[in-house]
Amino acid sequence: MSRIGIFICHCGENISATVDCARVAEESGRLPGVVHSVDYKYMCSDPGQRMIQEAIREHRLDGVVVAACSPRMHEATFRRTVSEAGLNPYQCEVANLREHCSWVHEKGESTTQKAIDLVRLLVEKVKRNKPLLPIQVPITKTALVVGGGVAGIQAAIDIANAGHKVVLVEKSPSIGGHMSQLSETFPTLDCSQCILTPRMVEAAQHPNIELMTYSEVEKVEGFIGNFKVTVRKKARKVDEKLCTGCGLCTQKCPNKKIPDAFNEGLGKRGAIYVPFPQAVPNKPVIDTVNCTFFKTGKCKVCEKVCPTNAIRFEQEDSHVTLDIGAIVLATGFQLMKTEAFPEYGYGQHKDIIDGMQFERLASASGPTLGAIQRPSDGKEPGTIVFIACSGSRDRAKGVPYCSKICCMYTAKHAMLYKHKVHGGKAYVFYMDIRAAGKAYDEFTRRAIEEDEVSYIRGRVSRIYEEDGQLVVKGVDTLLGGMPVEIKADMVVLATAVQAQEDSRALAQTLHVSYDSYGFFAEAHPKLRPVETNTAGIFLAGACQAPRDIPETVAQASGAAAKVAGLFSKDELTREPIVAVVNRQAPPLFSTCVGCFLCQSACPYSAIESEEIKNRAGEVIRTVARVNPGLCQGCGTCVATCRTKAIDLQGYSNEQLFAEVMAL
Amino acid sequence: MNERFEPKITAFVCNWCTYAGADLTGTSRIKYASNVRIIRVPCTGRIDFMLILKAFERGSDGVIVSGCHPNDCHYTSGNYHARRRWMVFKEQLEFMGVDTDRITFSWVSAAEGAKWAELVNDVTAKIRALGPHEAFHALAGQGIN
Amino acid sequence: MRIGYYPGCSLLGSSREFDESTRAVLKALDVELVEVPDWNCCGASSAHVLDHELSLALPARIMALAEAAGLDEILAPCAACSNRLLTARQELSNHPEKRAEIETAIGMPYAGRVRIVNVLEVLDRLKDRIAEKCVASFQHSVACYYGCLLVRPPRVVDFDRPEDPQSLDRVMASVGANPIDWPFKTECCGAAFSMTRTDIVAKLGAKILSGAVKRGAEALIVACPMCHSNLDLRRDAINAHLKANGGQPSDVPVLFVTQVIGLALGIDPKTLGLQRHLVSVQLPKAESATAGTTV
Amino acid sequence: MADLVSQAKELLDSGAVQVIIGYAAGTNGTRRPHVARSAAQAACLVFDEGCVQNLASYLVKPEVKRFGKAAILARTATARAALQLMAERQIADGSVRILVEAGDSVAVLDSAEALEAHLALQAEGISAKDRELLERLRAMTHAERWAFWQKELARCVKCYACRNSCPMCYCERCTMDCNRPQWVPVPSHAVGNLEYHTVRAMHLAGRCVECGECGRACPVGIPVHLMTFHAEDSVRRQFGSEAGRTAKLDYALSTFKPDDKETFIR
Repeated sequence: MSRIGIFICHCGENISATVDCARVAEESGRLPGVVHSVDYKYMCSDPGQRMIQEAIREHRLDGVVVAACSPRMHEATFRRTVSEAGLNPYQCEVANLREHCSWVHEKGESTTQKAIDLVRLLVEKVKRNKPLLPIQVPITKTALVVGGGVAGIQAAIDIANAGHKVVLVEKSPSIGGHMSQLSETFPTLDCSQCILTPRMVEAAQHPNIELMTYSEVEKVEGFIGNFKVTVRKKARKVDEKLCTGCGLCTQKCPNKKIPDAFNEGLGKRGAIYVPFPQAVPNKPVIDTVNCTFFKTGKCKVCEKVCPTNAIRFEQEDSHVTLDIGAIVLATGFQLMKTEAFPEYGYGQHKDIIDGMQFERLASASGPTLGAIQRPSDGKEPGTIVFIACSGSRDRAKGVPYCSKICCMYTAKHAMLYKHKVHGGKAYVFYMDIRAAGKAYDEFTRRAIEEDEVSYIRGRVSRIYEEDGQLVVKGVDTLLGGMPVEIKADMVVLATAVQAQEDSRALAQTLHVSYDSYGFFAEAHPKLRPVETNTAGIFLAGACQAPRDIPETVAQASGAAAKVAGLFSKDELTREPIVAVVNRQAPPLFSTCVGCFLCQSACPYSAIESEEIKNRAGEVIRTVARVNPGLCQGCGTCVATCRTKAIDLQGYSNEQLFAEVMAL
Repeated sequence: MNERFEPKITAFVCNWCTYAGADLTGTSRIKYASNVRIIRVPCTGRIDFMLILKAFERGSDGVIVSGCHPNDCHYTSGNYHARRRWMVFKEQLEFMGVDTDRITFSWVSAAEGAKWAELVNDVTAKIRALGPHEAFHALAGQGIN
Repeated sequence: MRIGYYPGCSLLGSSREFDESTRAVLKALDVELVEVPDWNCCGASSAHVLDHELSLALPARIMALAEAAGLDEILAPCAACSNRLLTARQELSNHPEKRAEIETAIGMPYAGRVRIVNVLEVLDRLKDRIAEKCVASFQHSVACYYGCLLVRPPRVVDFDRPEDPQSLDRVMASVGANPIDWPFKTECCGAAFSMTRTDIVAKLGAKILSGAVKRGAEALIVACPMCHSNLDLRRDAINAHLKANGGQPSDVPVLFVTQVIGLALGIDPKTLGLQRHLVSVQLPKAESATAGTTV
Repeated sequence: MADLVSQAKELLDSGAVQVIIGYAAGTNGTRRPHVARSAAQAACLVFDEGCVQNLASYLVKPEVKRFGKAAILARTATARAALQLMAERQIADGSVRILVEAGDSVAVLDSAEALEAHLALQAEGISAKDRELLERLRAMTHAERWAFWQKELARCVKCYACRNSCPMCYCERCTMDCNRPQWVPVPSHAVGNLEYHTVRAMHLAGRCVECGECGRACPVGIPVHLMTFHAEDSVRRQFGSEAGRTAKLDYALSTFKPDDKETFIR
């Protein structure tokens, strides 16, 4: 016979105002198996908790029901309380008399009756609770950082400085990401390369960091502390060990007509190339799509000129499997392409460019060496129009959110233009100026007041070409909605920040959730912003939502701190709310018939097959086994199992059945 | 019979969305019918269809099954599995002649406190109009053949 | 093919040629037009700003009459009419609770079964048949001018690409015309200001007209009575505006899409109502014999 | 089927199989299951229109498995059951020879692949009579259907013949026999009967091979097979998959599509 104790909390008057707590205690006390039932003003207070502990000792309780606020609030508190008194924490259940009863119903008999019912259900459940022990999982103290932009670099350095091994995987030939493409950074106008390059070098030379550029994560198995990650190393066609980065091959490559992605198509590069001069590692790759040898079988100029014979035309992609304890996702963002704007000419017009292209034009290391020249004819634009919110905050473009960085970088662009083109005229069309950030508003004010950039509040409906110029048609909503027409030489669209093309596929590979725009979803928007819902996988930077550099770096350090925290212990303790396949006496061994229909139902691939052998080592039967490290305790397998061979600890068939039968 | 019929309603809700949504109803102090008894499970994927039958057997006049919206499952896909199960289960009950108007399936997120109150009120009003679940209660009252 | 037909007021008045050419072309393409019996005003230009219920009831009555006549599609050539019908249809389907109210107002049942199509949708559907029956290809550079109502608001009309529609271009190409690429396809023509603020119409019309002429258009092609009125009827005002602002006046003709198809199908210009235009339809000689029509 | 006996003898004599599960003549022109373990025992094998019983349930019985490698005479439903059993890992691919009708002789299918290819050409097996019954039931009102099934199930004595005859009900310990908790009351009782048959149908949704064996097995003549037919049909209609068509595990109730379309969840 059970010995259950019941503790009814008044929560000040939050519960007792509408529920007759004394009666609940009295009636619940008469339930079979209940040996103790009291009500008290504040159960979660120190005296309240002591009251529970004393009752456990005095009445030798083997189960406790606390009827108070939501278990989502204080279940952990009361479980700790009972465990301090020597009871297994999972022998305690919390009935929700506040959020689900007293706060939502009027005072009266039916409300008290409901409270009594809620307690009764949990009394029946707790009678069938079993003591559970936390699950211990060993931790591999190596972190994987996916993405080598500023977020990934910062996270990798911080984790490495905490004394742990880090593998930094980057899909392009060099780390650096979007930040390495920027000219200057707001609000200080310091050169982006100048502040980023030292960090890139630090990451490359750090003894704890292993750099894997030109590589992609292909498969992730396992669980927190114990991931198995397969990385595909794309063939550079260059032996990295032999290559000294002298650059002779890139100079001699006869095919120099390939649009350069690093320069956003505004410059050209060869078929064997280093993305940019400060690339880390400074080792070239062969672009096999455009390489003359790979297209025609002839050329091999690079091979001939290479002083260390490092060219490897026959090199193939290879796969590496890594043991990883934690993963930081820092895969960044992409900009909406100008092709997405039929009203602005579909990206057909060379002088309508996006923000990143302007960065390259303004960059001292860019295709024009920092001179602002329009792409169509190389002329310096006398009039330039910037359009903020191009695609952002626009439902028709599928981007109802604010891209966050455009207000600031557009102000920066206009400023850089005014500094470089004296006497030039710069206009900015905007919806609102969102310059919340340290020294941000001052920055946009400076653009308007000191650099005399003309800010026009309104949208641009169309841009078309006429007489060799671009006619920008918009409206000035501060002038009573007057139509505005500006004849411009160049237009810069601050296009929307979007999730990476392949973010959904990557999220599926990693079993992390993502929002409807493809950005990775944090575990909690406020309180767990750098964690995902999948234990052991963390987020940094713009892969989660549009972010600027300071935020990205802060979040990367935050994610790194989470990883370091995880790695500070040798073993991880997990909640024992997991599924288990039952075991029976021989000759049955288990009621599991090994149909494995549960396997595809498991969202975590936690169901494995296990062979039961006799003493002679012969397989008697094959049954399912739940890997407690992978299982998250959803119980989908339990409801799928026909023979009830799988059960979920904490929400077992017996427990739920008893609750229902107590209705 | 002057007294208004007060139906007995049982709700099976997932811990992460609907249970939390009902918590929000509480913290928002939105009042709703007190006829509902909530049974908390980790995920809609955990809800065995037998539990619903048992709830009816135990005298429930109506049953609510609710969890995270599609794509919002805390366990990424438990609710999708549950949805398939309900799609078949509902058709099967209909085939057996069971009145499926008495089962309400719903997605209520942790942010939809108001929706939870509305759902409970709607279901309570609907079941009140339908009256006691006589067909099932009569079965439960029958002895062994 | 049998299709309901709702001409609306414009097609009986200022744009009779749109009605005439639509009927002639669809007859030639073996489409039976069944005029909605006892139809009424669609409520365009005033009802929806004055009385919301009326703006639903007027189109609802038209659609209810069509339903009663056993039609499942209504062709409303006037862009304003089709826009009003579509708006009412969508609102009533999104808010079924309003239906009862409207049914009482119009005194007949309304099920919301009838689809509304504009003339471009119908011609686009028939473009293979048009190409087949084309006897005189229309070998001219044309500026396809859609105006605002055919494609906007996209959530209601759900037709073509709202920023850069293509259906008229496709239909024109099917009879051998060369639709030019120009940025004014959906610019505002001034629409209902045709009567009250001719100065605005002149200014906006001048942009569209000169934009088309500059890019080599020999004709503007429209599918909306208001667009036609503003570009044809107000041509003197437009030309005066152009002259006053250093632009080049123009006598480029404005044709309804159905008139062009009619010509291509070999229908007599008079049947198509070409003589009703204020800017006479004079097209430069093309290779095709019948193309250089003068009316 | 002139060559059946000689083919069967050949299979046994060559040692290709140790046992053939087939049919022999019963009383009054009926056909009964017959297990042949020698050429002599194979002499009385028959395979004709009267052979309706789904023999696949014997494939998973340890008593039969013990004999060694088996061959089985299979109509469409038996073949589907065999394939589904392979998908559910109850029999290994290649461990059973499936003998299907091929003109005057039987064709021997010895792999899941061959079975899949064979079944791709076989239509679903619900008889016209059952189809009509199903339609009639579906056309009824709720109350009429309730009355129909209550009347039928009132006769159920819970002998579990329907369960035991089903090739897909191979669990060693059925939910019905589970007593912690006792999901369904043991005795035949109005609630228990309804629950039992609902559980059976739900467990067979997406797994029922539509042989109708359960209906034939019922000693009191309840059309219990209609319930599993309906469940299988429900899966086929809503998710497009069907039991016993592929050896790859594709169980409708443990997979999903994010855009599965339902109309009732609010």
